[in-house]
Amino acid sequence: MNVPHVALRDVSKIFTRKPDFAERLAIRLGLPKPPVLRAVDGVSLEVNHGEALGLVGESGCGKSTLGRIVAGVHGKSGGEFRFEGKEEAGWTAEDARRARLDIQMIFQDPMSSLNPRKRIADIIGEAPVVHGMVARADRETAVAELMQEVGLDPGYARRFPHQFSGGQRQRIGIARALAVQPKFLVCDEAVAALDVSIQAQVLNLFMDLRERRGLTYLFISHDLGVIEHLTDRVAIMYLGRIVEVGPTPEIFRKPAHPYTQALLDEAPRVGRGRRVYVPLKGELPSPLAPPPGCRFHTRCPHVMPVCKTTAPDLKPVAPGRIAACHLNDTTEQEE
Amino acid sequence: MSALLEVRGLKTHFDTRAGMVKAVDGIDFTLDAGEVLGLVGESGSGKTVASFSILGLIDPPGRVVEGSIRFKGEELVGAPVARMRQLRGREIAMVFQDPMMTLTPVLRIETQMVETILAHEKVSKKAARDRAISVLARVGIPSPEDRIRAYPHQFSGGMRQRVAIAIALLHSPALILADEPTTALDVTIQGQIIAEMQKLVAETGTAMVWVSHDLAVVETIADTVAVMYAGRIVEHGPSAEVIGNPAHPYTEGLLNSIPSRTTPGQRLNQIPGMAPSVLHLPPGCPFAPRCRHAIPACATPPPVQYVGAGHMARCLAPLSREVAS
Amino acid sequence: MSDTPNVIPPVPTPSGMAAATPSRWRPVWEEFAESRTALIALGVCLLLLLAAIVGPWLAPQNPYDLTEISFFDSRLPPFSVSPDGPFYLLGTDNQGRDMFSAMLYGLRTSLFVGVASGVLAIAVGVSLGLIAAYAGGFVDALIMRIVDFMLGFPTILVALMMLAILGQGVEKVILALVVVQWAYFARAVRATALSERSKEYIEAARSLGLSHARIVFGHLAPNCMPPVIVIGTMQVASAISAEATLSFLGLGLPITEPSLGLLISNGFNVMLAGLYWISVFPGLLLLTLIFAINIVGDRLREVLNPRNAR
Amino acid sequence: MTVFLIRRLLQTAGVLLAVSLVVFIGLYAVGNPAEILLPDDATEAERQAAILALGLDQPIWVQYGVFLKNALTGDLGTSFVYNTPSITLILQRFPATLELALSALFIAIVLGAPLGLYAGLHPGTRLDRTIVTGSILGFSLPNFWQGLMLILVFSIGLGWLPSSGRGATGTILGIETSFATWDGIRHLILPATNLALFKLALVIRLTRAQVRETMPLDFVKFARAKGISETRIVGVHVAKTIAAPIVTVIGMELGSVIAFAVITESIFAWPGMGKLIIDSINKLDRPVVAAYLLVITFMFIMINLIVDLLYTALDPRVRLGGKA
Repeated sequence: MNVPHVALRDVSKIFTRKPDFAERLAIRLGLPKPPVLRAVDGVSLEVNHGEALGLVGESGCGKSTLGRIVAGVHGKSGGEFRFEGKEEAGWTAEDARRARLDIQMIFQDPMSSLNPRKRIADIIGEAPVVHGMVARADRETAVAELMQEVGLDPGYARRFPHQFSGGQRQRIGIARALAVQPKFLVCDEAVAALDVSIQAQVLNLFMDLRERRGLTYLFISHDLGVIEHLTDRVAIMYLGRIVEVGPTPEIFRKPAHPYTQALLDEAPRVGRGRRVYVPLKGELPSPLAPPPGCRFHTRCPHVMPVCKTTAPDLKPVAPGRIAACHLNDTTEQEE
Repeated sequence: MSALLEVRGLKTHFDTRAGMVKAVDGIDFTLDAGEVLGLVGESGSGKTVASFSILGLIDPPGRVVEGSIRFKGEELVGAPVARMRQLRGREIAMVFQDPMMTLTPVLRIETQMVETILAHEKVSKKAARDRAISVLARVGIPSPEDRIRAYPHQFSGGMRQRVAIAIALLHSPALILADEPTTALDVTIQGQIIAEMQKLVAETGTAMVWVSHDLAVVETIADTVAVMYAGRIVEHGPSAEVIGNPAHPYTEGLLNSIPSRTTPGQRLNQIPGMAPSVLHLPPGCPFAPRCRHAIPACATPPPVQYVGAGHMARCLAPLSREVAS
Repeated sequence: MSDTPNVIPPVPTPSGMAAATPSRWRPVWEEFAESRTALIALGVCLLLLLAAIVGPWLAPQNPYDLTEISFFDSRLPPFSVSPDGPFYLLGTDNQGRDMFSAMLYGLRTSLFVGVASGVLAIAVGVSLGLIAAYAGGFVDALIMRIVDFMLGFPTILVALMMLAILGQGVEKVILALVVVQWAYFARAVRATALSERSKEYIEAARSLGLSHARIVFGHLAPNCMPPVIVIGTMQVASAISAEATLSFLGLGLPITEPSLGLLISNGFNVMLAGLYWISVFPGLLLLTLIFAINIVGDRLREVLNPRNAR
Repeated sequence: MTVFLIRRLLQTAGVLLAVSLVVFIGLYAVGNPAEILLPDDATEAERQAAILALGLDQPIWVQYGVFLKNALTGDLGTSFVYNTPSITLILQRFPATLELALSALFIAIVLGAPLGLYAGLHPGTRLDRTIVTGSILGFSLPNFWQGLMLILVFSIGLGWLPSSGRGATGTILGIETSFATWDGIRHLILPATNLALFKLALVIRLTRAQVRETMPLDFVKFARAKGISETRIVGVHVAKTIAAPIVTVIGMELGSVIAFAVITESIFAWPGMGKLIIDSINKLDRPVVAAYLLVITFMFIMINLIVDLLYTALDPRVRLGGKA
């Protein structure tokens, strides 16, 4: 329990386009270099066994990229990745296989996340057979059991994805992931594309699975309601960096970062009645050219001179809570 | 005084390969001047088709097959195309869901705004341009006299939605139809747009139909809420009433499905099953197969019952009936 | 609290789907068949294919067996009965060949050249397109530069030059046509593969630890096939047309293996003298063949286009 | 923009080099031009003299080097047959071909764009289906056979129009052209029609597809919701949106029309570059074929460049060199 299930240290992901010959020539002639997208910029994060960690942020903040790095779909550009305490550089082939299969991903789009030309039985049953977890002869039974577990009628195993509704497709995606007996699920906006009533069904399924299989979750979402309901801890990202991490109830009660505060204020919640919005000003800056200093300073209502020059570090603000904001510095200095 | 908008028995159907899709199948509602109606439903419930029907913007194979839409007493169903064109953009304006798609990519913002003014008024190009700039300023576009020369792709999503709202406001319409105007936006940008719309509605007294799948968004801005299910309005009433004291089991189910209404970690009180295909609707209450309160009598078409002042539910046994009597 | 079961009760399949569709192709066929024109065209294609296959048994004479040809019967108009007995339904040519027989043999050659070059071009183009899309980087750039280069020049010009260099012959024509056609397939497959590759089901396959080969051939390739089918159909038609053109210009097939194009070319010289049938009938047959294939291809394009999916 | 220009310059040089190499090697492998040029009864001495004069005794790479060096100075060799610089020969024929190609493209656009627009705006109607089927027929007709039929019907059958050659030319604005005389125009009609038909089908299909793709988009619906007229929606919003792709394709087709003229010119004995090239291939006139290919390649590259620039002008979203 002391060793985290997955630990990231200073992980970053940079997307660049390699300049071709003509562009290199142009750069040599004094033209600007092509922009570099730092989708994830020096993120450190630990996910413990059996916990559900939420990852929150607006579009383009790098939360999906981070999730894909954890699930092994994307490689990282720098930093350390530890799986059950072992650093990636020191993995044996068996470690790598185990890490890859142990962490599975649930995707956002129920349309594009299933291969349209494969039958459900093949979609779910392919990987476990390939990896020798299930004998070919037992495939049908295994698929039927998985379908049952996620709430699908095993009689539909011979059908194609387009014959299912969005919610059912999401269940198929979950069964596919469960087929390789993972211990860790990365859910990338896994309920965002679903209608409210279907979303509730799938959220219940996630909670059941957690209980039944003792799963660890990295739950990526922009929906604070979902995060609050499902997760134990939450990390908030803004423009490629983590700005705050802490236990979900505490952060929802009293956020330590102005960005978290703004997100919580602006998420509409049923039952608050009619109210006048005082929205956060300004636009999300382009991740291609993030502002210097604290990346949030262009929109922050509490901006100070120091914010424009120096990026704040993530510092403890309470037991088990860290936040990256200069406002917290001042209180420290006063002490 | 008669209502601004009166919709009676509206049916909009789509004749598709698979059969007749009854996207909107008999809805009634009225809207007074200055009133904001939240039209809520899940995908496929017909809420968007309903709003497009009002403006006569249903493309084939879709067609308004029945019913009446009266705007300021004038019948819009079957109205001549030329008359509809006069009303569009001038009396009734519309804001679309995806701000990245609603503006013509190859035309300057100026062109798209000026043409809207000139389509309805005989004013000089200069006057039209000046008005466009002032409206852009009103919706919070910085330095509008420069930005008006830009092309849509030079704006962010939130800014484009502001431009679209500005276009809707050019003629101070009596009614704005907003079709999920904040769904494609980030939370903080959504907050800005909602605040902008709240301000404009308060200032201009425009009536509005706000179509959304999100009860929470609707609650912040609407006076009344209508909940649609399978092409029909199943509940309609003052928004505080509908959300605080739902009468239809579907509305209740929707509210219970929202995670933040339940204690964190608890199972959500979900609605089982899924919405029926509007191709093959059951004869009785379309929600009956998923309804936890369903009784055999639900196999017959449910009656409209009033459970409070202006609060109706299309249900045999509304949940808050005792409140009404 | 848990009176609502977690498991969704099996619901009837959503709208409009046949209860248990055995394959993804069935709806395609059903939609295809909605167009009567397309069905007729498909019928014509199959009929001509059959005629080409059984042509040698169907033809009254072997037009290239000189012993069967009577020079005295040359240039007879259609519906002629020669004094020797044979009936010439579509007349005879300069050498006294029965046009009907010559056309059956010509159809055989034309179809063979079209289909063979199409199949080979698909094999080459699809492989290179998939490799380019999945490998990316330098390999992709190299292949695509060559593709751009090939597509920059009109088919007919490149084929013309190649044959000018290679000389005549069936295999040379096929080679030239493959060279000018593969690039279309490579480009289409690469474009589809690139858009498919970024879809989440490919990411899922990676997350499941499946091998590259399995992902490319098991998951990616099958989803890149619809455009190949459409382009393949159209390219067979255009290959037949190109071969006829090349033969007409005297750069395609040798006189010993006449295709429809060569028959037309032979007739061209005497057409101005009013002997229309030697050129017109093979031309009509060629047109019918290409037209029918193209109509089928156009319908497939309509049906397989994801944008038109309803 | 700079990146774009550098890239284009490099590409142009690379492509020209590649083509010159391929062309040179390809042509070297075919026959021996000396054999063809000389009379059958030529003596061995005469033969050697000819080979020497043509430089055919040199190793192949030396010949290529000489060829390249000369090409850079604008000397693409001298025709074996006409004994004139091949570049002069080609440029002499160029106006006739260009005239034919432009007329064909003009016919294709003037007829094709409105037909395609109508079909795209009214999909599924009887007229739409007729137009579509007609366009399939258009590109199914083998070009050469269609030319023969035009001659058969309009020259031989009806006797309305001449079937071969270029008619009398006159001068308009200092340019010698067939458009100046009635005889010239009469001679132009059949070949231009022959060349146009294929492109007409293409323009129809392209326009129709673009219109059909654009009409269901949200911005068209939004324009309707603003209350502007349907004429303005189609004429301004839709037309401007689809202009860029259509102009691009049509521009690219200009090159292909010029190349396709090979067939039309052979059939109608039109004295252009295409006829010259076919004659030269048959006579193994190597320098002319090589020069033709290089000229055509250069022309294609220039056309592509112009089309790219045009695209940028028409579509504000595109900025060359990824500078957006």
